[in-house]
Amino acid sequence: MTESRLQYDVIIIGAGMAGSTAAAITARHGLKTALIERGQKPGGKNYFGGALYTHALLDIYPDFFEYRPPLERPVTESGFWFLSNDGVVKATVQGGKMANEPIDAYIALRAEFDAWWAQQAQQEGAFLIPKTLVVDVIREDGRVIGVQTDRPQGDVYAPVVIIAEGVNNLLTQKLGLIDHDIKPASAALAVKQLVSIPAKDINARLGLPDNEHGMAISVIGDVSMGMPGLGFLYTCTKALSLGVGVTLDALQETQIKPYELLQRYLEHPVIAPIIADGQLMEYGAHLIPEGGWKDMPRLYTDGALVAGDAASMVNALHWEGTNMAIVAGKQAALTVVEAHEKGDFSANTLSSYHSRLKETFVMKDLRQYRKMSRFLGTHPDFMDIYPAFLNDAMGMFFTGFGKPKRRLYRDILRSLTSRRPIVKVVGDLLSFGRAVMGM
Amino acid sequence: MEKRQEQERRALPDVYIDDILMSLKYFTDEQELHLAIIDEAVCQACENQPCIDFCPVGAYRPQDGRTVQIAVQSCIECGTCRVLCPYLNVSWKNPRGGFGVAYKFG
Amino acid sequence: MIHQLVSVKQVPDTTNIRIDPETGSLIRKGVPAILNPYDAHAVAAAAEWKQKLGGRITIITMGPSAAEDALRECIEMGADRGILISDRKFAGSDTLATSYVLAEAIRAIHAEDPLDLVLFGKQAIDGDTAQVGPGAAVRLGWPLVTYAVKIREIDPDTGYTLVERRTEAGVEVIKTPLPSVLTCEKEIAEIPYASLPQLIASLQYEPERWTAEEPVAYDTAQIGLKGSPTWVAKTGTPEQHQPGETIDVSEAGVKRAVEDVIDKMLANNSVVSILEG
Amino acid sequence: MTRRFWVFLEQTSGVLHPVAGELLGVACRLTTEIADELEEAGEEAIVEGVLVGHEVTDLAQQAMQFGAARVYVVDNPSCKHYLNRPYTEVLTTLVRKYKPEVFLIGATTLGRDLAGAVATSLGTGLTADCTRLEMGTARKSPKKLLLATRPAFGGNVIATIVCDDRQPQMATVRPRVFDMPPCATQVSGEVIHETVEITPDMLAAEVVEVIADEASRVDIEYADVIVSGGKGLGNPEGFQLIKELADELGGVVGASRAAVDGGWISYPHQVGQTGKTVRPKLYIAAGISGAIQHKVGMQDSDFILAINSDPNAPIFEVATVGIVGDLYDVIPTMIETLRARKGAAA
Repeated sequence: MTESRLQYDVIIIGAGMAGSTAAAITARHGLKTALIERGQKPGGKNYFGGALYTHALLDIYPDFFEYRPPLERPVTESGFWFLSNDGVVKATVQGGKMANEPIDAYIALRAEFDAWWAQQAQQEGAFLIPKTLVVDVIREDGRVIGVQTDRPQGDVYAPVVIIAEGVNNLLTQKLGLIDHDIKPASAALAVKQLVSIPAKDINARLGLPDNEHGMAISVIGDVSMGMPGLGFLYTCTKALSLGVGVTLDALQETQIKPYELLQRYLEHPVIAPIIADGQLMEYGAHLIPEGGWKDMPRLYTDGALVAGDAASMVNALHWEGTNMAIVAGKQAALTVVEAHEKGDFSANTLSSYHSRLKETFVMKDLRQYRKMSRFLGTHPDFMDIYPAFLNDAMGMFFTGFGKPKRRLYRDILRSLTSRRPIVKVVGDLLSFGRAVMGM
Repeated sequence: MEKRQEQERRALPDVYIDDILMSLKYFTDEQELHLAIIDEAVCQACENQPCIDFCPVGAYRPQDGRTVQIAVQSCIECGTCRVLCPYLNVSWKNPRGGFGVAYKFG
Repeated sequence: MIHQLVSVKQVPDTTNIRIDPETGSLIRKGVPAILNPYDAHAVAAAAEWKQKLGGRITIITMGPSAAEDALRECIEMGADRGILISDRKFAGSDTLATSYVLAEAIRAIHAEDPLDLVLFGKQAIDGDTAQVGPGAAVRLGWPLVTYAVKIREIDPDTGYTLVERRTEAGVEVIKTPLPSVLTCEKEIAEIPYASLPQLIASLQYEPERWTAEEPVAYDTAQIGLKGSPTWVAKTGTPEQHQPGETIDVSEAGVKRAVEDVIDKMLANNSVVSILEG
Repeated sequence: MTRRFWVFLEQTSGVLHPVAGELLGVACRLTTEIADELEEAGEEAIVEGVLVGHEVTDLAQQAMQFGAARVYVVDNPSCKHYLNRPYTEVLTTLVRKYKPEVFLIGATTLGRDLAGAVATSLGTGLTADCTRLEMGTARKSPKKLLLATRPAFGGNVIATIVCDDRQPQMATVRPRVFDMPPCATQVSGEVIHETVEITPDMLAAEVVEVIADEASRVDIEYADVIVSGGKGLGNPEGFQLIKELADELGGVVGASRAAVDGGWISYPHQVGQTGKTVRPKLYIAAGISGAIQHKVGMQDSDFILAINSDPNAPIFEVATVGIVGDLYDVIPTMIETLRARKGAAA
């Protein structure tokens, strides 16, 4: 075949947050960029809670809000709901810093947002190739020089490839950047239902003044049935996103069907009235890499870089992942631009990706929280006992009228110690603190 | 994991997953299956067959006693089975470009 | 070498359409616009025959600018030329006006590069009317074969094609002269998986745009609302039925539930008449 | 002046399609809905049938039993088997001659092939697959018009469509949407023979072979008992159980679109907006969630039994009786119970 081969300056695999960001930056710097996406459209394979973080979006497009991005509500109230089996203690924050413009986070739906985000990269000059799966990289003398797709005559060449393939990082594994597949202990499965509810009902049920106010809630306790995991609730404009994420090893052990766990959450006496008469718009599930620091692959090799979920860039405690992906995508792209300037795509040159990332919150946070997933794995009661106790305690406190208060406090304490010896409680708190601080 | 009984937990409801899956859009590949059991005998010998429970779309189904079948067309490509199969007995790859689940909202 | 034309439509994917409970109108969000599936298979059939006999495939579609994506998808499958017939003046066209617009376009293309075969999907999934293909055939004065499930043969030398069509009675094999108009079922051909260069070419393809004036000067009395004898007087949502009673197996037990239901069935006059009759 | 309401009398091999009777019933009802206008204007309305074929004149009698006051017969050897162009020519010619106000055609494979061509030839409006027809006022029309209601967007929306400035107002209606009218024993009516010239160029397309096809022969539209399966069967093999129950009840097997799309069973079994409309005496829906597009195809059945393990499945909204449970428990028990009862009765 004498046809000229498909040659680009850079190939980016996966048009998610990391990939489309990287594509926008490389194209902006004049590189001939191919962005390859396996879905019908960017976003078609993506499923998240969730919220996007303004700081990261504005960093890529300073006038982001003027492009009319497809966002749902801004997050004006955020916090925790601690569920017992029939009640809730809410600890949320609104007003104050939450109300400062620009609002720090916006709720979004990925199918629509990612398609738009990729369009911005196309506007910068990147060439989007959808409906195409990259099955392997092409190597020459050990260097990556292109990718092989699943289409006939499907080889594409570039001196450097950014892999943003997502959590199922098979290419990253094939490249030998990590020597093992995801481990059950370091990934969570999140299942979610998007339930359509009229905006005015959402506002009335959740106490939101209008459609320009929204909530991002982490739900702890009864929702995960004792497994290390969290529930969540996000307000879209005319729908609610409700889901549960639990670690894979716990799921395996308990033999609980994820969709039954989710349904149980939706039927919780506190949640059910919020979604009453709602219509299921979409159900889905996705893995979340929670290994963080310890499951991070090597981030570069000769001719290739890895970013986003594929590189385990997720902070499970803070529900952060998309912003890390954006930052990493940008840094990977800048590294590629630099490599093109030098005309050198060796691991040595690309190693600056790692040092660039170290200067960002991504590496700092991932390092700080490196012990968190282990903590939750070894302290399953944290998800169960304390929320139940909290509900009990608050319940007693506010119904204890006509009771000697000394007895009330004693009852409350007993409610805790009957669940867990006080020594262990102190130990839990200490190790939680250490895990958060990264000590 | 230690199970605590002192607080009565609400039971898990029965869920009919196929009805829930009606909310999903798929581009079904009629020509190629992206998911397969490597060795059926391994599944038959598998004690717990956890895949029947952990798959979030219930794509793994018991068939005639101890055989396990995959309803590939309902797969949403999450990867859980690849990671959790105790015998790594699942041949897992992504569907061909353009095929498989296509989230409308995400 | 044959010249085939496929007329396609971009439609909302009706498989998951929902109604806004507040406004009673269709929710467009989350409902992607797709190439009408029957049309996609018609294009696939044309691509198969282009492979066998050589030649060209022209695609036409009438619709808004976004319908360019539908044309690109046809190019991806192997079509050579895509024409978007788009003009505000076409808005409100019913099936009669639409068949006029398409037939005139087909006539113009035929005059420039004679056609052998014109393909339509059997119907569009949004309207399900199945009228535009037959309408266009009548206007062109060309033979029509609806519900085609297989093209057995196209012989440009003798000028005939053999087509199988499905009816209630079975499969009819029709011999019809070229050019003929076919409306196609999905079985007519499998959607091909394009090569990467083909896919890339389709992504970069810029469809031609035709308006109500150029290159065909349409008679404004026959297009848009003016050219459409039918109009929608009102829309609504289907009536809700009164639900009957349900028996829960987990409470009643399978045996009881089944016995109960059979008793209820037998208490119904029309059911008992057939079960015991 | 006479206001003519026409019905196309579809026949194959000398057998009248039941939809013709159903439409004659509808046409008769439509004429009663304009009784006030007729009286005021001193006009009359008449229901007439059009019969095309070869040696089919006998069928005119049947049409009269269902309410046709006059039947136009075009008997031509070229029309023995249906072909689009000669039939279009015949109907177009007759319409131009007699100028009917309303023209109804069954939405069968044949009728749908024909109606679009006839309407286009006449330059008039056609509403396909109507589920409701009535005469009423719309816009500024001085006379009552045909209000044709049909589902769209997969059954999620119903739209009422009118055609006010051209005639005839044409509509197609699927079999079983309307009741068969009572069949009169004593009829009087007129048969008018018409000749329409069929030129050889109209016969350019010809049927060279007919292959009777098992898949096409599934006749669920007129079955008394239908047992349908959906995605809830879990796998294609589930249809064996459905078939077993259908056999036990003397019925046929139907399916939801999801099951057909999944390739579990062939398209002729499909019930719903894009499949067939059915009105059996007994309809059993097993493992079918009840998407709107399915419900519109079966909700007028006399007795609907839904079996589904999800108590919230929309199918229960149209069911006469519902069983919430696993169909793989329920159906075998049902087969067993039916057999036991039959045994006891015998």
